[in-house]
Amino acid sequence: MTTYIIRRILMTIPILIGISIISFGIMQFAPGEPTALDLDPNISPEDREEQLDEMGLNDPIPVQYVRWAGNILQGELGTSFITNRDVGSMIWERLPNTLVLMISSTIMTMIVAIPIGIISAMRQYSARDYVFTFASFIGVSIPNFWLGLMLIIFLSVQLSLFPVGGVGTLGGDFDILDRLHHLFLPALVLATADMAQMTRYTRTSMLEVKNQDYIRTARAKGFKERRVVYKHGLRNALMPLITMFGLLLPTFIGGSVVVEQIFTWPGIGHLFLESTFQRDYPVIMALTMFGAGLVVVGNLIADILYAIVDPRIEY
Amino acid sequence: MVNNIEVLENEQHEIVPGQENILEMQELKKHFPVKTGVLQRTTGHVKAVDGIDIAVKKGESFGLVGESGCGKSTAGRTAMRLYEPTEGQITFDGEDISRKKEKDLFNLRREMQMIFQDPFSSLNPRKTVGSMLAEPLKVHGLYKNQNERKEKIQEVMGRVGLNPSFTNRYPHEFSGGQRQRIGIARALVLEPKMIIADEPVSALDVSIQSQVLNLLDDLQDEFNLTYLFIAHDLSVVKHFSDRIGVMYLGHMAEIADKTDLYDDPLHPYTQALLSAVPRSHPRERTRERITLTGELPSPANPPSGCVFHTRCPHVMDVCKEIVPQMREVKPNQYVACHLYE
Amino acid sequence: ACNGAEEDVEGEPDDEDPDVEDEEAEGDDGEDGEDGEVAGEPQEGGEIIIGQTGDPNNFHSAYMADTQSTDVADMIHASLLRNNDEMEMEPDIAADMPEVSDDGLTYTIELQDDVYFHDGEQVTADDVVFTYEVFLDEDYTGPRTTQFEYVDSIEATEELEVTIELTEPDAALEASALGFEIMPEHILGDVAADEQEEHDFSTSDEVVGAGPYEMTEWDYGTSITLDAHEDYHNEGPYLDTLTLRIAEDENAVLAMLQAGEVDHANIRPQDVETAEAIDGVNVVAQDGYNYNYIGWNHDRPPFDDPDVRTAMTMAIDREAIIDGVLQGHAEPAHFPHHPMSWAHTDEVDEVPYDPDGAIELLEEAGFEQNDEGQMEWEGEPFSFELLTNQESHARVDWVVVVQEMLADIGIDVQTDTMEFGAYLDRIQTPNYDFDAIAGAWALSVYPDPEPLFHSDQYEQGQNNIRYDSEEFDELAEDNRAIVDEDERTEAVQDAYAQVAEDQAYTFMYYPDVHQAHIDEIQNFQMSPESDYYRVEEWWLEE
Amino acid sequence: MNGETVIDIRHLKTSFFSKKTELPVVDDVSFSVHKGETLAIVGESGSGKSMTALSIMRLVPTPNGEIVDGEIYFNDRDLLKQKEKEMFKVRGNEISMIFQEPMTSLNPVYTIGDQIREQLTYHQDITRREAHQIGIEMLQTVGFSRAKEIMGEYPHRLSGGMRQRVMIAMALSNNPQLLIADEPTTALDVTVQAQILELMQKLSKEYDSAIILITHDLGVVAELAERVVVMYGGQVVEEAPIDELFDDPLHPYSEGLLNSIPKIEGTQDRLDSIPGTVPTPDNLPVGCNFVTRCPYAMELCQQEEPRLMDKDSSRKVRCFLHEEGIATDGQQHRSS
Amino acid sequence: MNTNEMKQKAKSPPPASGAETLSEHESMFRIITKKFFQNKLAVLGLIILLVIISSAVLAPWLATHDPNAQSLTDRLAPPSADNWLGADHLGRDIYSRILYAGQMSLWVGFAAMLSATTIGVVIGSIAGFFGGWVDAVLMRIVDIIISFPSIFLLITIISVFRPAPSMLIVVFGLLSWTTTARLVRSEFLSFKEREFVLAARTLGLPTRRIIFGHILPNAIGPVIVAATLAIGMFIIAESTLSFLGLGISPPTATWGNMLSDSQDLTIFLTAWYYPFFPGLMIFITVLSFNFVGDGLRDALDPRVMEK
Ligand SMILES: Nc1ncnc2c1ncn2[C@@H]1O[C@H](COP(=O)(O)OP(=O)(O)OP(=O)(O)O)[C@@H](O)[C@H]1O
Ligand SMILES: Nc1ncnc2c1ncn2[C@@H]1O[C@H](COP(=O)(O)OP(=O)(O)OP(=O)(O)O)[C@@H](O)[C@H]1O
Ligand SMILES: [Mg+2]
Ligand SMILES: [Mg+2]
Ligand code: NI
Repeated sequence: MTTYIIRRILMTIPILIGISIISFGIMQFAPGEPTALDLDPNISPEDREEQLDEMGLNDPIPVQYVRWAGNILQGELGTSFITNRDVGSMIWERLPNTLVLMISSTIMTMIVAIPIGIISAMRQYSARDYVFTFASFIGVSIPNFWLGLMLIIFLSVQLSLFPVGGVGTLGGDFDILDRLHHLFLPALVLATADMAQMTRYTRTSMLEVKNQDYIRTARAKGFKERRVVYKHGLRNALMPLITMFGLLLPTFIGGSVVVEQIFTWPGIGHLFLESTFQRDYPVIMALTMFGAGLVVVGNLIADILYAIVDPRIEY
Repeated sequence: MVNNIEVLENEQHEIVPGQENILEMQELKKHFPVKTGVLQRTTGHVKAVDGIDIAVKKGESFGLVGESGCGKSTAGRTAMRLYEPTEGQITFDGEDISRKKEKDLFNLRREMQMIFQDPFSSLNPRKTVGSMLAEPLKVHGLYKNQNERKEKIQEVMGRVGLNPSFTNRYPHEFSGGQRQRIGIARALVLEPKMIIADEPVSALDVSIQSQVLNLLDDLQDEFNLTYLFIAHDLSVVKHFSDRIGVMYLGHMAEIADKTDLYDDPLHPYTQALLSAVPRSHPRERTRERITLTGELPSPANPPSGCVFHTRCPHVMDVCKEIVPQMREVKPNQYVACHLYE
Repeated sequence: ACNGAEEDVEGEPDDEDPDVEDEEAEGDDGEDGEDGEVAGEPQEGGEIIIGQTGDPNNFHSAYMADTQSTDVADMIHASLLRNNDEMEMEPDIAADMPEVSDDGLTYTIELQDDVYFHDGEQVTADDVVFTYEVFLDEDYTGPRTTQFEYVDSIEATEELEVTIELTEPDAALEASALGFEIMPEHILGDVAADEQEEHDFSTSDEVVGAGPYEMTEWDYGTSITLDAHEDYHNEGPYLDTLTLRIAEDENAVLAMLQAGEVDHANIRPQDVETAEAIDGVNVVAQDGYNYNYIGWNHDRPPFDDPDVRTAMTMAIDREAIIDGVLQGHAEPAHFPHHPMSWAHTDEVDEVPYDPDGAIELLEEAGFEQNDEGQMEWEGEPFSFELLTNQESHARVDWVVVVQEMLADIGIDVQTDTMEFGAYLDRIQTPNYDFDAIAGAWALSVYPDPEPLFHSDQYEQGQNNIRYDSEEFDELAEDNRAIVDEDERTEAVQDAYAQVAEDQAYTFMYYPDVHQAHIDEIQNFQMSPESDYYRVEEWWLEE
Repeated sequence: MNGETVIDIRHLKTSFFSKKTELPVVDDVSFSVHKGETLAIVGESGSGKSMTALSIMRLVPTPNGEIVDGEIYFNDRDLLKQKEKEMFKVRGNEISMIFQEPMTSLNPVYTIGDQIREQLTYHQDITRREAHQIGIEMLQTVGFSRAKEIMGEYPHRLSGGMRQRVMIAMALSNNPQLLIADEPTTALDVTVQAQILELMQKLSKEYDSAIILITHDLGVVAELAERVVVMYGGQVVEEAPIDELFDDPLHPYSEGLLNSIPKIEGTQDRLDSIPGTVPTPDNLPVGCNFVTRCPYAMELCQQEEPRLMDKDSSRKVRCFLHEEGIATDGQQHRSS
Repeated sequence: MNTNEMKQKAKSPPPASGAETLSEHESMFRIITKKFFQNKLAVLGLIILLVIISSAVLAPWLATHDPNAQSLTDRLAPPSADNWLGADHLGRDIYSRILYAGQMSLWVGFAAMLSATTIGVVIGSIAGFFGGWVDAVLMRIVDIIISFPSIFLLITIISVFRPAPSMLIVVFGLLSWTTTARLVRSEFLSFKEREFVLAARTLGLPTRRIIFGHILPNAIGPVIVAATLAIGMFIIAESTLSFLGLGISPPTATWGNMLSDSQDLTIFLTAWYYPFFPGLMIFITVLSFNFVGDGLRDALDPRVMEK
């Protein structure tokens, strides 16, 4: 097991290198100079060159890449062009917000999708199944941002049921209820599409399991339906979903850009968007790497979990 | 007492002694790399076929039996050059084909054909019977004229007992037995000299099985075919083959004419195998059965010495260390076992 | 500048020039202006939440560049002079306006003796000198150097007296250099000039100033908390705490205002009605100190021809745009500076809306109208690309309207809306690739036509359109150094008039700016120069 | 053979319903099994063998399948009239079932021990520890020498034969009165099959359980069964004691079947075969289900459906050839 | 109940003597269509899509106004006889704009789908058929691309380059082929060992013919399904980018940028019809694509063919 984990971790290295090359490469292709917003337009070309030299922007590209990658490895993500702050700490202070959002969405997704998926599958072709199926189709078809805006307008602005945005009421002490109150809508919006997807997956997975021979065996042993479904079916049906969650991670991160934007949620998605608009390259590169790293790690964890949970996997 | 409806004339395929071999495998080995884990690293080799010698004579039907996973299909497919042999030599019609490149095998493909076990997965579900049969003709440039081609297809279909009007149908519209006939027609359409039949009837219902066996039998006479007939059902092999080879875990245990083999099996494995076959009449129940203990070892990690020694009732010390060689213990009966040394 | 980066502002021709002092502002302006009308004594205490779009970045006077930063810095820092709502300078830390020698080369400034930083240190002449030397330091890489072009030396002649020597007279000095925020020497004194930008002082809530409010907490992306500076040297502050609530955009701020989550917000023209409809909210308007324009690329024929540019202007119905896109919250512009400024003159011909006249003018300039009504230039149907940045909703909208209006006289306009950074890249050297741009200039308190229109300013300056007029160059050159005020005023006005006459730009409009605040806020004041103008004098009714 | 009747099935009919039509897959099936007896059901693929077994367990796949008619008396209770709750006590306890697919019939995520113990504690009032002991004993009974270790293994570590033995151990762990084995050896090699068959023989003697053995392999039947039910197209076409069936099959289908398998003992040069293909429930012919393939088909066979009639005390057949006064003489046909 | 009667119904008359019984002859296409048309939601989706697509194609004839013609005095005018669905913030007719926007939105969706599918099929086939190091390298590339939260890349690329329709299509294509590639690869891996492919090899058929004639037609079902669903996904992606301010430049209407133009509290409160209709179009279109995709999934299920 340990060797499996180690090998699995080693396998992510080429992926991370590939990711870093692409992140870096895109910035190189970007037209114009990253310093456009930062330099005094009035300085002379010589000064400008000097400054570029100073920032290392005139070195050969591979040299720049190696320097950048080396810095990243040392946890030096650089300094933002715009805020002049350490990129690492900029990400770090936003990260908890995004994680809170993503984790609660994940929990929401599971709480809703798994039971509904099971009910749908167990009562395939029933009225309930059709309703849930239809609802999940709506869930995947509705644009995320659209849903978010509609909810803000109706629930927050007009009915004042939820706050318009932000992570909590300003001032005052940490108040868990207030936090949850602020969290609910963004997490819901972020979760919607995945909830719908996940419901479908659970349903499919459960349908597949439902027809397996060992389920028939369990029935033939005289177990009650509940036991058959939840003890013998569910565990098998849920296993592929672990991998699914790994694969959904990128969509969560993607969704967070939109959701954080709508709900003024100060997370990394929001930071990313801001930085792209400001051409804050160190932040963009660091975040792209970071996001990809998160996905890689997420998949790694999913794989390892899967290996732990599924006795059939041998190392 | 109900008798047979009709009894056909006794037929015997004459086997001329010393007749030339059409297919020979010498020291043939096929090892598959074992890739484990998500990493797919090669961590070992499945020795699916680990040095077998088989010579199939022209016009005969050579049966290959053995338990599941002993390497029968692999041997057949390697002989067909669907797999690259790991070691050893394959000679077809006097020509060494073991190292030929795929494109140089083109001509061989006409001469040697294959019938597959699963009538469901061996037919392309998106192609009609007609196009399936026409394709090899086109590729091999036979019957350039479309009408000739059509005629040929109809002829072959008629021959295997398919209504020629079915040319435009898809496989799913046929029953298992009919599909197997399509598979046979496909093998026949190029008029090969030899057919490797990999468990052609084991997926079929009993009553259908006999139809197909009879058909194969008839075709052999008609086209002077040679069969390498792979099966795990010993009754079927016995019925169908002239000579039989018994495989165990990638090795040949025994090769003999069928009567010799069934009347007087020499290898302990053959003996156990034959004794395990359910009798076809309840009165025969009384016979003694040799029950093998233990499980079939994995070909990825075969036992040392004689591969059968872990389950052999007559195991000796020598068996654990030395691999027994094939030797002719009785005329035309070859056995690989230390008991006969 | 009136609000966030999103607004129509493309960085200011000559950068910020915060504040000079006058007497108590009475802030009339604007249609709905009603500030100061409330009777009663100011009450101390209370807290308000202000909706703000985006985080500030930097609080160092030598480095901050965006409006979010300067708006916040205004509350934290104090400067020698500050400007009032009439766009005139008045003393802040300075005890009085500077004493200027007759040759205009020596400025002597006395400081008030009761000015303290938030940490209790007194502000002395040393702090002033320290602040200014950063700009003069050769390692200084920030955006402000032109302001100190003529400064020769700066010295603390007394504990509370500073003397500045110039190489040449500089009329802009008071409005620009003397408006910069004073940094605490006791904190930054040991930090090299080029490291100050990244110092915690500049980028976090560690910032210390002498302004009315002290930053106690900055939760990036969420909020900024400012507490009253008890030892503040001028009037106020009355409000105990100001919280800046950071929101995504004006839309989110408006939603928060509607939901009662913020007490003060900037309002876009198109949202004025919505904001006014909110119970307990008051919307105040005033002229914005900026203008929107279309800049024609003078390097690309036919836009090198003043007649063609004039014809373009004639084809655009600015009144309709103001009514349709800005809900009437703007004034049409005809001149490169704001009417409130002394640089403005009415003695230019206004170009009227006259599409037929435009066609005539174009035909005179060599265009031909073909059978399909298209205008042809050199035998080809004429088409050009109008480029803008996407951050301003209103401008993106009026660009599309202009497209339609020009289509009416047979000219095909392609539009391209880009993100601000990309837009700047595209129009500046070395890329320099555009036919026409739609943009806006925030105006500085000291009107200097040179950086925008002088032919020396092609490459490094902001004359992106490459307006090239000898007359203008002559008039504008070194106007800051003209000692005589009237003479200088005339030179600047004439220079600007030349630009207007040449229609270097098509001037679109001067927008009104609007701010909404809850009714409880008293003595609310507004100025185009800052979003939170004299916030220390606001107070909250019980 | 003359022990008390454990199960008595009468006129069982099970159908699948697709949109408009009813497809009877088990049609008028009757037979009974006695204590200690092994009854084999043979027939080709799709002839309804498994459905008959599942009907007994009342596990016909929902929602399309349904038991339409008939009675199943198990110890004189009609199972078809029992509440579902009662069935939970019957299944896995009084009647056990093993399936054809040893590879997939065990739940892959639980250990063998988990699965055996679960079944034991579910039906009996015993502790986990006791269940564990019984489990080990059962595994030893089915021939595992390393029973203790096997308890902790996951199914995928076992070979097909081992899994099938585990299945048998589980099925027998509650001492069922009836064991239904649905093609228990079809997926296995002959050598392993021999082990399993031997095991079943031994166990049926030891526990005196009734066994219903479903298979399409007449060899297996010959090895193990005492009585045989031959099914074709969802119906029982013949029922006979084993020797009698092999010596003198009455129904033309049974006859064809017996003649079409190659026999290991003798040598035939040509196999007899039944022409045509096995009908599926949606293309059954009118009249006798076998009429299209029957060499003795008469006009009557195409019009009317024969009924299952007693030939003598121990034999039943569904064929007009053997119905008094209808067939002139079956023998004549045969010789022609 | 009379069981005999029931049985009579289920039985068919005996077939002509000697002939082997066969189910009714049906072509592959007929079976798939029949199966598809049994799925009511799928048919509904298809009908809606046909309506939407044809209304986009016929926009020049169906539109009542020039989609870009402004009438600033009609700003945000409510639905009326003149402006059927009201007017937008520049007084343009929403109904006409929606029709034209459909052209662009659908085009972006279709074209992006085509590019993603083409790349995916080619790469997936190569990886699946040849295996070995080719497969390993290609799959690592897939891993890398999949690991990027694609919206980050999308935003970066789009904000750096210009969000022209062609750019969007290319970028969507480049970032989204991986799903198809994986799908095709795994189909190839499974079909490669199928006996009918081995059979094709024993017949001496050339590799090209095996890939394109035998494997691909069998593997294409899931690809079609994925492609159908992808169109919807791309339409949403385009609208999301528009929402973030990175969509196709005005005045070219797409449903996405119509929505983003109307993302304004004031407009929401005073002119609900402006954001409502483009949003509805996106929603209905994507929903229909999902319905159709789901219907295709069932209809193209290879199990239908094989058993
Ligand atoms: N492509 C392959 N890759 C890896 N291992 C293989 C491959 N094909 C076969 N094997 C392994 O080789 C061994 C022999 O397989 P083969 O299919 O030849 O057996 P067989 O005798 O035909 O068995 P069966 O009766 O089940 O068909 C088995 O252990 C099998 O798992
Ligand atoms: N879930 C189902 N839905 C519809 N028809 C079914 C279903 N299960 C079985 N059938 C049909 O019922 C008939 C009888 O099936 P059954 O499984 O009893 O056959 P069997 O005799 O056990 O065959 P085999 O030897 O292949 O196991 C078959 O024609 C089959 O197609
Ligand atoms: Mg095989
Ligand atoms: Mg069955
Ligand atoms: Ni401003």
